[in-house]
Formats: sequence, C-alpha cells, structure tokens
Amino acid sequence: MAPSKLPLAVDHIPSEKRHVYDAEPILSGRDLRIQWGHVVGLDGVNLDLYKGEVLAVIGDNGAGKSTLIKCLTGAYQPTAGQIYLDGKEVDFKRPQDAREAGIETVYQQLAVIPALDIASNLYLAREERRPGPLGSVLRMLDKKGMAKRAGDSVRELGIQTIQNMNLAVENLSGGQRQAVAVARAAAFGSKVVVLDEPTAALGVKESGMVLDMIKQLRDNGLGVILISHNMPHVWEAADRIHIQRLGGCAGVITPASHDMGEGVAIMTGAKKLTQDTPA
Amino acid sequence: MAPSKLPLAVDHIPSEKRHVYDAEPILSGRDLRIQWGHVVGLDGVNLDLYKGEVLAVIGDNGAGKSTLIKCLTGAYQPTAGQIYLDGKEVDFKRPQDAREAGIETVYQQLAVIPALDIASNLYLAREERRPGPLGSVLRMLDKKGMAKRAGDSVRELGIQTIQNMNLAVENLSGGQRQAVAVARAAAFGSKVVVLDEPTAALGVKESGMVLDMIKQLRDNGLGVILISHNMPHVWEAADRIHIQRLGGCAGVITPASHDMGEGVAIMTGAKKLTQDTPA
Amino acid sequence: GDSGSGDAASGGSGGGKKIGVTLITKDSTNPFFVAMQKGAQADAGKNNVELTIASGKQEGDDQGQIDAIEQAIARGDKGILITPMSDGVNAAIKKARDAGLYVIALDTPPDPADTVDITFATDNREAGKLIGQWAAGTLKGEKATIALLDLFNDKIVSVDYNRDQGFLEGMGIDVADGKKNGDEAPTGKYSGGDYEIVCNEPSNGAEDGGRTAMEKCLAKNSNINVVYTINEPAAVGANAALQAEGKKALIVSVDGGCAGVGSVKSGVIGATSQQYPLKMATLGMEAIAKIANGGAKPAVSEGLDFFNTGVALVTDKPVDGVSSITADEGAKICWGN
Amino acid sequence: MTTSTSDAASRFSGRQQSPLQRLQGLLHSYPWVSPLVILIVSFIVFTILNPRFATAGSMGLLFQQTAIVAALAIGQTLVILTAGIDLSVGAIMVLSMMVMAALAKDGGMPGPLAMLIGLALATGAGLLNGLLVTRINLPPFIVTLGTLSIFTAIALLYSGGSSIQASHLPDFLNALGNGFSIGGLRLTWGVLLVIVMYAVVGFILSQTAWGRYVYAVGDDPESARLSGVPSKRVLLQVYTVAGLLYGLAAWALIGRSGAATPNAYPQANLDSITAVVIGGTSLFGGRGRLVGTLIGALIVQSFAFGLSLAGVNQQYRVLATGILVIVAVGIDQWIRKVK
Amino acid sequence: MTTSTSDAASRFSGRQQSPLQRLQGLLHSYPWVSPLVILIVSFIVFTILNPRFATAGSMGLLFQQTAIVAALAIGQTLVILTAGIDLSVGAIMVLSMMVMAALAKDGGMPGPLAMLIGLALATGAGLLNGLLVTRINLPPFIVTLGTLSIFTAIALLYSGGSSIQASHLPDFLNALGNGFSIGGLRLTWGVLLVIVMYAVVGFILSQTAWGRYVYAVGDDPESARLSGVPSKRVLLQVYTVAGLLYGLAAWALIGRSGAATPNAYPQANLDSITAVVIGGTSLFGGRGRLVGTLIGALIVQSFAFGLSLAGVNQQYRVLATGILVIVAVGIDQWIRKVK
Ligand SMILES: Nc1ncnc2c1ncn2[C@@H]1O[C@H](COP(=O)(O)OP(=O)(O)OP(=O)(O)O)[C@@H](O)[C@H]1O
Ligand SMILES: Nc1ncnc2c1ncn2[C@@H]1O[C@H](COP(=O)(O)OP(=O)(O)OP(=O)(O)O)[C@@H](O)[C@H]1O
Ligand SMILES: [Mg+2]
Ligand SMILES: [Mg+2]
Repeated sequence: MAPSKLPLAVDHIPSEKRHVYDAEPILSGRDLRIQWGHVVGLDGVNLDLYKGEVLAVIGDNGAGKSTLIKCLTGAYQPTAGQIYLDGKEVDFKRPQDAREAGIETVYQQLAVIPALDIASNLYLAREERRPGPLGSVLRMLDKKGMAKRAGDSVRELGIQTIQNMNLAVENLSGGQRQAVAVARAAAFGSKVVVLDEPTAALGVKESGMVLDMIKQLRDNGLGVILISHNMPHVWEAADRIHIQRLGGCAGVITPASHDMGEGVAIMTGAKKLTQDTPA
Repeated sequence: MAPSKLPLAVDHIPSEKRHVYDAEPILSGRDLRIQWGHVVGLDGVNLDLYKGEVLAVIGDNGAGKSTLIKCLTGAYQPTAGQIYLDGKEVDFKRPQDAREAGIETVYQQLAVIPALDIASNLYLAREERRPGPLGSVLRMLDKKGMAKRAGDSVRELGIQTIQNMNLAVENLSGGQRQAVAVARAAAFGSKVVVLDEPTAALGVKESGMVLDMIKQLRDNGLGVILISHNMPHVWEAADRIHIQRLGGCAGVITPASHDMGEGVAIMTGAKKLTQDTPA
Repeated sequence: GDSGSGDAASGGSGGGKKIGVTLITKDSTNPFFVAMQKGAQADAGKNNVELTIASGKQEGDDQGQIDAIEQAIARGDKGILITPMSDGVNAAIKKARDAGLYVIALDTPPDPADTVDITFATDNREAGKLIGQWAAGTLKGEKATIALLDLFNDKIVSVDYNRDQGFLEGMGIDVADGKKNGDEAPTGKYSGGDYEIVCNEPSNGAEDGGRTAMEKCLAKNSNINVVYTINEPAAVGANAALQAEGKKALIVSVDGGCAGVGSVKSGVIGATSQQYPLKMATLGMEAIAKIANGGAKPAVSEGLDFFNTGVALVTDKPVDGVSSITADEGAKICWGN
Repeated sequence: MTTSTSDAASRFSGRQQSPLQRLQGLLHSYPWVSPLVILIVSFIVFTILNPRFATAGSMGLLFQQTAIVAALAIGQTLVILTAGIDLSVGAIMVLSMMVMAALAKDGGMPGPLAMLIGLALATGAGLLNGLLVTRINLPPFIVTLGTLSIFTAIALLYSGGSSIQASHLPDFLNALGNGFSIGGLRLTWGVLLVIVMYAVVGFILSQTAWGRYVYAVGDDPESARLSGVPSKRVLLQVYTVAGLLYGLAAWALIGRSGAATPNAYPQANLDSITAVVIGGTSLFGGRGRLVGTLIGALIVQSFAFGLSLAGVNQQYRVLATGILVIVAVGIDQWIRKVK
Repeated sequence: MTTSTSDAASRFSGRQQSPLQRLQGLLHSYPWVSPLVILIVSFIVFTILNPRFATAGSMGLLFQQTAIVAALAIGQTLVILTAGIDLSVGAIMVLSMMVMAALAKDGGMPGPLAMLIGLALATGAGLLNGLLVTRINLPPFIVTLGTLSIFTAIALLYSGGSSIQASHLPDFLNALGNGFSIGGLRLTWGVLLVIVMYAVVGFILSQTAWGRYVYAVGDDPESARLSGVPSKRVLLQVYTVAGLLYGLAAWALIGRSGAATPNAYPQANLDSITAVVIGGTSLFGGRGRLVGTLIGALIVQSFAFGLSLAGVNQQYRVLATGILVIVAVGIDQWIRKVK
C-alpha cells in the first residue's frame, strides 16, 4: 500500500543529513485535490515528509499552502488523493484523528478557544488529571499542574508579558495568542508537527525561540512542516523547501541548491523550476 | 488647547525631511493609560505623529502596541490621557468617530465581516450609491462599480490568486484577507493611516507592495503609524521609531540614529535609551 | 396556622377586619376568565374581602396554579376560588384545605368533586347538549354536515371535550369515548337524519384561530351547514370564513358573553349556551365571607355534585322542546351582569 | 506581473462544469432555492393526498392564513439577522391592534387616524426594545421577554379583556380583510400589503448600505464596530422598524379576524421565529435572506393546511408536523451538500 | 532573560488595588456574584412589602416551587453552553412522567422499575435530539421544535389526555414530594435531588475535561474541532445527559404535583431558558456558569412569589414581572461595569 517515494528532486542534501532520506517518508500526500464550487484549492499536489527533517512550504498568498496542510491533517477532506502516514494509507475524518495519530498542527487561524484561559487551551483535548482517586475516579483535572506547566511552555517561547495567566486568550495580544498555539503543538507532537506561519505575529526574539524549538523537534526525530512568508527564517531552518504555486507544486528545492531570490522567483512565477520537478 | 510638542528625541532627521517636523503634529496622545482589572495595558504613553511621516511602533509581544493604537483610534476608551487631532483635543467614543475625522486603521484582528464579500468589506460604512435617482432617491448601492474598484485595489497589492471576487472573506486565505483590510485603509485614509502589522500574513512580493503603498501615503502628506515585527521593513519605511515596552514608551529613535540590533536591544530591555527619552 | 400577623402588612384602611381571598383562574386572557376576575374585583369591597387575583400563565399551566395556591396559604388567606386546570392541582388544593382554607371551585368541577368544599359551575356538557339539541331541531331532518371547531389539538382539556362531546350527544350522535374529541364515526345518523363530520380543528378559542380552522374545514367540504365552536370568538372567526366564501351555516357556540349574545342577535351565531362567570365569582366570594364570619356552608344543587349556576340557551329562533331565552333577554344577564 | 495574473486566471478557470456543479453554484448564490424545493415538494405531496389542496381557492386561503405570521416574520428576520431575538412580536401586534380598534370604536376616531396612532405605538414599542438593547446593553432575549410581559399586560388592562367586533369598527380598519379574485384565487388587500412589505424590506436589505450594516452587525459586531459601522444606531433602527412592521401586521390582523381581541395569536413568537429559521436564517445573526422567511412561513402553514385536508386526526397532526419540520430542514441540508 | 521577566512582573504588578477594583476582580472571577446580589436585594424588598416573605415556611415553598424549573434548567444550561437551544424540555419531561406513572399505575410495575424506564425513555429522547443535531447537522432550534411536537403528541396519545393521581401510584414515585423540616424550613426530597443535580453537573462542568469540551464546543466550534475536541461526541452526550436530567425532573414533578398530567408545564421551555439567561449564560454558547442558572431560577420564582405575597393582582403582576426582569438584568450589567 505504501506509495512510491517521490524523487527527492534535489541532490544538495548535505551528506550528514542523507540518512534521513534513506528511511521511508513519515507523511506523504499523493495527488491531493480539493475544490469548492468553481474555486480550485489544490490541483493534484504530492508531498513527502521525512522523520528528522524540516520541510518548508512557501508560496504566494492564496497559493494553497494552508489548504494543503489542512488536507494532510484532517481539517479538510480532500476531493481526491491519498494520504500515507508511516507508509500506511490513512483517512483522517477529523483533525482529532490526525492528532491521535501523532500529528500536531498549528493552524493559521490558531484554533484557540477565545473564552478559555491559556492553560485550558494548551491542554485542550489533552487534559491531565489529578493523581490518585480524585483523578482516576472523579476524573478531576489537575488544574494547578497544567497552569504551571502551561506558563512554563509559553515563557519558554520568550513571552514574558503575560501578567495574569488566568486571562481568557481572547484578551491576549496577537503574538501571545500565537505563542499559546505554538506551545501546544510543541508539547504534544509525537511524530509530525505542522506549523502554518507560526511566527507571523511574533516579535524578533520570540520568533528566534520558535525557530530554535523547530530545530529541537527535528533533532528529536520528528518531521516538521513549516509554512512561512519569512524567507530568512525558511532558509535558516528548512532542510527542503516545497514551493506551492496556484494550487499546485512548483517544485522542491533546498536552501543549498537555490538562494532566497531564486526561491521567491519560482514562487511568484518569474522563474520556472524545470529540472527535477517531481512527477 | 493644543499640547506642547514632545521633544523629537532624535536629531538624526535628514534635512530634507526637517520641514515635516516644523509643523504641528497631526495626531498626539498624552499620558495615555488603560487598565483592565489588575492588568495594565498602557502606563502613561505619549506620542506625536506628523503629517508626511511614517512613525513605526515596535515592541515585544504584549508590549502594548495594539492597545496604544486602539486608544488612539477610538476602539478602546483610555482610562486616562488626552488625544489631539490637528492640535484640538478629541474624544473618540467609537472607531466610527475616528474614521469620520480622517483616521483609517487596519487592526491586528483585521475587522472584516466573515460572511460579506470582498467589495462589501472594502466599502463597508463607505458605500457608494448608484448615479441618478436610483442612488439618490432609492439609495441603491453601486454594487458593480464597487466590486470592480475593490478588485483593482486588492490586485494592486499584488494579490493575484482570488478566483472569485464574490467569495465571502471567511473563505479567503489569511494573506488575501489581510490585503482586503489594508486596501480599505489605503483607499479611505484622508489624514492618518494606522496599520497594525499589515504584512504579517503577506508574502514577500505583497509585503513589498504594501511598503510601497505606505511610502506613497506618506508622500501624499498623510501621517502613517506602522506597527511591525519585521525589523527590515521598519528600518526601510519608517522616519521615526517609537519603541513600546511593558506598556510604556522606551524611547523614540530613527533608522539613522540606531541600527536594527540596537533597536531590538532597547525593545527587549537589554539596553536602555537614557538620553532624549520624552517626558 | 396564624392568621393575624400578615394583615398588619396589608396596610388595612377601612373598618372591619378584611378577609383574604384568592381567585385563581386558568389564564388571564380568555374573556371568560377576565370577566370572572372583573366581577370578583367588583364584589370584593361589598364583602369586605381583600382579593388577590392569580392565574396560570396559559391553559395547561398546572404549576402556575399550584404555586398560586401555595402563595395564598403563605399569604394567610381565608379562602380560595379556583377554576382548576386539571386534577394535577388536586394535591395542592388538599394542602390548602388542610391548612384551614375554604376552597371553592368555579366553572370547572374538579375530579373527584369532593376535592374542594364546593363547586359553583355550569355543566359544560349540558351547555354542549343544549346547542346540539337546538341544532338538531333547527335542521328538521336535513342532512347535517358538521364542522367542529375545538379549542386545542396539542392539549386535552375538559372544557374542550365536554362541550364538543355534549354538542354531539345533543344532536343524538354516538360519541364513542365521551372524553375524546374526534373518535366518532365520520358519518352516520343523528336524531333527525344523516350526518357527516367534516373536521375537528383547533381554534385556540380566538377569532383568528376560528377563521383559519373554518377555512380548512371548508376547503375539505364546502357543504358544511352546521358549525360547532368552542366559544364565541371562534364563532366570529368561523363566520368570517363562511362569509368570505359566500356560504351560510348554522353556527352554535358556548359562553354567552355579552359580545357573543350580540352575535346571536345579529344572526352570526344561531344559538349559544350562556354561562354566568360573574355569578360564580359572586356566589363564591359571598360563601367564603359568610363562612369566615361563622356562617353556614352552601349546599350543592340537587342531583349534582356541584352548585349549578345555570346554563341558558340563547337564541332568537327557538326550537320546540328546547327551552331558551331570546338574545335581548340574554344581553341583560350576559355573564351575570 | 500581468503574465502571472492571466496565468492564474487561466489556470484556475478553464475547467468544465458539470450540471450538478452548476446546481451547487446556484444553491450557493441563492440559498433560498433549497427551501423553495421543499415547499414545492410538499405542495405536490399534499395535492396527491387530497387534490383539493391544489385548487385556486385553497391557495388563496393558504396565502391569507400565512399572511399574518409572514408579516411578523419580516421584523423577526431583521432582529435575528442582528443576532437578536424578538419575543415581543405578538405582544406588540396585539397592543397596537387593541389601540387601533379602541380608538376607532363606534366612530370615536376616524379609521386612518386610529390606524396611524396604533402604528406609531407599535413603532414606539419597537423603539423601546431598541433603546433597552442599545443603551443598557441588555441581551435582546431578556429585553423582549420583559416587554412581552409588559405589552401583554397593558393590552389586557387597556382592553379590559374584551374584544371589539368588526361591526363596531370603521371600514378602513377592516379593509385589509377584503380583496379580489383572479380566476378563483381570492387574495385580500392584507395579503397584498404583506407582499409589498417583503418587497420593500427585501430591497432595503439587499440593495442599500443600511442592509449591509444589518448583516455586518449581526455577523461580527466587534468587526462591524471597528469598521466604522454605526452599530448602535443600526440596532436601534432595526428594532424600531420591526415595531412598525408589527403594527402593519396588527392592521392586517383586524381585517383577517373580523375583530380585535386581546388574546389573539398566542403562538406568534414561536411561529415567527420558526418561519425565519426554516427559511435558512441563522439564529447567530448575519446570514440569511428575507425571501427565505416567506418560504419558511409558507412551508409551515402548508403543512398545517395539507395535513388537515389529508384528514389526519388532531393529535397525529401534531406528531406529523413535528416530523415534517425535521424532515424538511433535513432535506434542505442535504440538497445544499450534494456534491 | 530572567532579568526582563522579573522586571516585567515588578513593573506590572506592584500596584495598589482599591477595594472597588478588588470587587471588580471578584466579579470577573465569579460572575454569578452579581445575580446573587440581585437575588438578595429582591429578597429584602419583598420582605419589606410583606414580612411573611422572609419566614422559613415561605422560603421552603419558594425552593419547592423553583425546584422543577431549576432541574430542567440544568439540562437547558448544558445545551445552551454548546450554543444550542432545547425547546423540547417540557415535552420530554411530560412524556417521561406519563410513562413512569402509567407503568406503575395501581401496582402494574414496581415504582423503581417504572421510574428507571421513564428515565431511560427521557435519556433516549435526549439522544434522539442529539443524533439529529450531530448526524444530520440540523440546527438545534429546528430539531427540538420538531421533537417538542412529536413528544407532546406521543404523551397525549399514550395517556389519552387523562391524568393519573398520586393515590394510584406507588410511594416510590411520589416520594420526592415528601420531605423534612429544619426549624420550620420544609424541604422535600425533590428539592434535595435538584441540589444534588446542581452539585454533580456543576462539578463535571468545572472540574473535568468533558466540562471543558462543552465550553469549547459552544464558544468556537471550528477551533474546538481543529483542537481535536471530539465535538460531535460531546454534543451528542450533552443532549443525552440533558434528557436524563429532564427525566429526573419528571420524577420530582410527580411528587410535587401529586399527579401525572399530560398537559403539565406548557411554559417549561421559556421558563428554563429564562433562568439560564438571567443566570448570565450567553445564548451564543461557551460562556456562563451553572450556579448562575440556579440563581436565575430563584430570581424569577421569587419575583412571582414576592409579588403574590405583596397582593399584586395577576395582570399587574405580569406587568411588574416584565419590568423587574429588565431592571434586574440591567442592574446586573451595571454592577459588572462599575469602575
Ligand atoms: N472554503 C473555501 N471556499 C472557497 N475558496 C476557498 C476556501 N478555502 C480556501 N479557498 C481559496 O483557496 C485558495 C488557497 O487558500 P489558502 O488558504 O490555502 O492559501 P495560502 O497559500 O495559505 O495563502 P496565505 O499565504 O495567504 O495564507 C485561496 O484563493 C482561497 O480563496
Ligand atoms: N481586554 C483585555 N483584558 C486584559 N488584558 C488585556 C486586554 N487587552 C489586552 N490585554 C493585555 O495587554 C497587553 C498588551 O496587549 P497588546 O495587544 O497591546 O500587545 P501588542 O504589543 O500589540 O503585542 P503583539 O505584538 O503580540 O500584537 C497584553 O499583555 C494583553 O494580555
Ligand atoms: Mg495560509
Ligand atoms: Mg498587537
């Protein structure tokens, strides 16, 4: 059932990273299509993500990046195409299924619950219970413990300005809210972490810490998909770069094979990537 | 009634720009404070914006940037402090008041109406009527005209991927939605345009076009406030930079007086700006 | 219980000590109950009664009546006049009587009758029978094509089936289950000839509902010549529907409100069974006042388990064998004025 | 740049559309088509059950029976589009009706004047709702629940609980009950008035700036406020206009009932909300079309009428109505989703 | 980094708090304090109007009168927290009550078994609502409007419209009407049951993961789904649990009325929703506390009780209740906003 590997499309992968690509891809999408009435969201996109790599996805606004990862993580049901996790075809009917399979996602719209506080959001659908019978019999939540750990997670991302951890996230600043969403994904991802523009609202220092966290996740052997419009970030953190254009894939490059200018040129259609384009 | 000018705090303004600062500020805030229960949002902030300048506001996540501009544009009612427009004290009870006074704002949360289409959002509360009695008597909207001009405005910002201009904005991509909000402010600002992270979700090309638009607005004699976490953008577009920190103002610099590294250092508190700090 | 303590608060002006009485109707919008409330209010002064008026929020609101009964006890009232919603309030009535209150049912006898001290009521079944007999007599053997405009279809209440089934019994039609509307044979014989029942439609006892109900019946069968209506507002609505179609039919109704009697006079309604809500309230209040001052209890009418305040058939086209009064006579005593 | 634009356009739009896709597009642009399908299907079914359903006479009656709730549902639609709810519809209508009738009773006041005063009163009642919602920031549910009690009580106290018969009223107040026939289809002036009300309010909602504001305020009040929409003023106007519309319904109701009764139409609230919701308008505001409400009102009334003609017994009819409502909206959902 | 943290903390938190600010903080953390204030104020006012209001006997009655609507309002709160609405509360309760009573009538079935079957039926009815909402994606308003008719009709058809008196029922079914006195304050087991229901459901809502899901699903269904909350399952469970709670209310109602009547409590829907909304829960879902609902139910009932003891007549009482509801929620808003 496992799909044939896509050609890696680039031979600029440093030798110390080669072993990553010898294994089977952890997450693959084949010929993904989605359409709403007239509007075409994805037009047959292929993607392979390997354990221990950061695959960046770049593309113009409206190129279909968010749509692509929504299809991969169960948020959308693609009209056609297959998804494989660990070589086995999967059918995620809801985001919950993907989460249970070990894929943690930060969606572009963040998907936090406005009226709940930081800890409740961070641990939503992953709640921890109190030790002892209070937890096992009465199923009481370990509110204090979660609040403490949530605070630590958010502060680890460089967010120092939250004065009251019990604030509903609707009252947080844009960046603080994004940090909550990112911290959640980092805390719970076990196989794959998908980040849709995780630093869009973050400050310089906080963005840096998120990039560090991404590298940390990769070094821990997870596969990471990073969508970003920040080219320096992409070129700094990515192992390979999937370029999305007009609902299709315009090619896959590496930071070593192409520089930022070339990448942007391919992305905007000013230049075509003819060689090595995956089938 | 006009407030005394703040010291400009920097003498690095190029001589060809000096005349801008000889005039009275177009928009001023004095000792602005806001508090929610325990939480301090603004702690007595002063700000002067001049016609024909781009004033950037930078700061860590949660430093109070968005809160500051919300107070200036009528979205929040500050607990204390005064606001002056054209030297006259004003009291904006609602954003509508600020808009009517010529201040157009892109809020961080964009403030678009999910179920309405692009044109309806762009022209919301600025609708244009049909010529002739259909418009003047029956007050019919010029739907076609608005749709056409709205499409042009959005495309001018580099957004090429919108396949159906009648789509509700809730179905647009993050960047497309942001472009709608930015296009609206650009189209209608007559005195002051305030942009809270206008390029956060935009691609490389689109961001560049928004920066061009900002410069264009400045050259047309408007005052522009630009909030951004993208330091290269700030150093490229801003005339002066207001550094917000922990609810207060940590100082005002210019791209010429300080480089990015210094700016970030002041912003994060690693360095203090002692000289020239406004009262 | 203690009776004196509460009266201090009710700011008693006036001479003798007032006795507290609560009148609890089914709702406060039905003209019948509004009339009853008005009558009671007018009589309260005469009998030195401190009257509180309460009601359910709508037909079927047992809880509202139960609450009102409990509140009357808490207020320290001496007696309660109630049109019981259903036997769902029996337990609360018992509680009130146990607490020493004298409870009189008005209009609707409770089931069983000894739930209350005494009932002042009209026999709704009898009221229905009278108009049924009148209709049968008026038809003189002609085929009866009948529309039945009832009160509800989403609730089953005793006035509804007593009047409807009484009417059919009066016409000499077999009603099958006498507590169930609509289960009789759709065609058959009445006392004078053939009958056909076209419809049972809910009217909510108001003009608009009556009109809509009648329109539906006419759409089913445009030859309807007998229309039974739950009350006069419904009859007025039914008449409007008939007029719009250019049709005429015998309309019969129950209540005998002053407006209803007017409709009899103008020929809209053929006959209506008149009831006397004011009389019920007046008698009830007098009885309680008397008992509170040590007087005797009233007795039930002969052969009945309640005190019959009477029904009279009001029509200007009397029929042999059914005693009736004219509309002019009815107008003088409508609702017990 | 120009090349990439045309590229994008050609890349995306050069596809064939299957008829089903076209249907879907149609349903997306005109979401009320789907309730209309339900209405037509139920017409067909009821006609099969009893052919009298399809006669011009029956249709005329159906329209007359629907008119009042359809009129109330216009105001209710406006309020629900702003994410509110109006529980005082019936109470305002009844109060206005009683005042019109009492003022004009037996020539006390000329009909048109009495009607205008009743209309003004209804408008004022709506204004009161609006003021409480906008000035004191109370939830519309609470405000209209409160004014429901208040107006109901006032109507009862004012009228003394007794109704006023058409014969005591000037022709002008009864006029909307009269009408004309077109080939057996009898329509009243009241039905015509309601159709005009739909046309006017529908035009305003879809063609004017104010209509946009109504949608914007209901869909996302905070964004609307930040966009410079005069939210409070729009809300106030919505409740006031709704009041005016209920006043017009009051006038139509006098004509229809042949009387002004203080206990008319006790289920006006639920019926009007039901029409709005079946018509596809979201109770969360900002989404829906007025024409859907008209169709919704017709669907509900045609169930009642059709089941009655089909000879279904009373309590079974209640049961059947419940099932039909669920099935109808279920089919509606299904039509919208068909791929 | 550490320096900047402590810097931030010290900069922001080193302020003095005025007592008013502290009160505001309190109100923010415990939003039900403000309706509680209203409740206490109205207690005081009604006691001044008639001192009998404050007696233990009256309080006992007030609790008994509130118990049924308070019980129904628990389920209603759950449903409203998920941004739904349940119009079938009363119908489910009545159906369940009639089934319990009919099964047990004159010893036909042991009381506890009849009670359990009635409870199971109510739970099944709730489950049906839930299935229609989650599987067919129908709006809760439509679903419960439909099942309102369906269950009402079934209850009427099943019972033939006649009620069953307590004397025909086993003690077990009547038991909740009995009780005990503590110094003149008579409480029934029914009241106690309702208090226990509040405690249990309140605990679940505030202390367990499931409670969080209920809030999350109601506040932002799409975000909840994307966060991995099993939204459909939670919704289904909410409606099912609500059904179970209505079944318990049915048992309590038999004890309270001393009979099972098929027409009981026609205004259960509006009353239960009113308690929820006055208790501060948003009709848009995701915001509110269960304890607020209990206070809301008590406020409404104490208005009715207090006005009755004050000797206000029915029509004026309707008027006064309308005004009081608006004033009470207005004051509530004002208390929350005080600076
Ligand atoms: N539900 C929908 N209905 C119709 N069109 C949609 C829908 N969702 C997305 N689209 C369209 O699909 C296209 C791709 O959107 P997507 O959000 O994937 O873009 P993106 O690459 O993430 O852009 P951005 O960088 O701006 O976030 C957009 O043109 C958008 O308008
Ligand atoms: N309504 C509110 N209630 C309580 N605290 C609030 C409220 N609004 C904002 N805050 C707090 O005020 C602080 C400043 O927020 P603000 O949105 O102004 O930050 P910002 O500088 O714009 O940050 P970012 O760069 O992340 O957008 C934050 O700590 C936030 O939690
Ligand atoms: Mg995106
Ligand atoms: Mg911000």
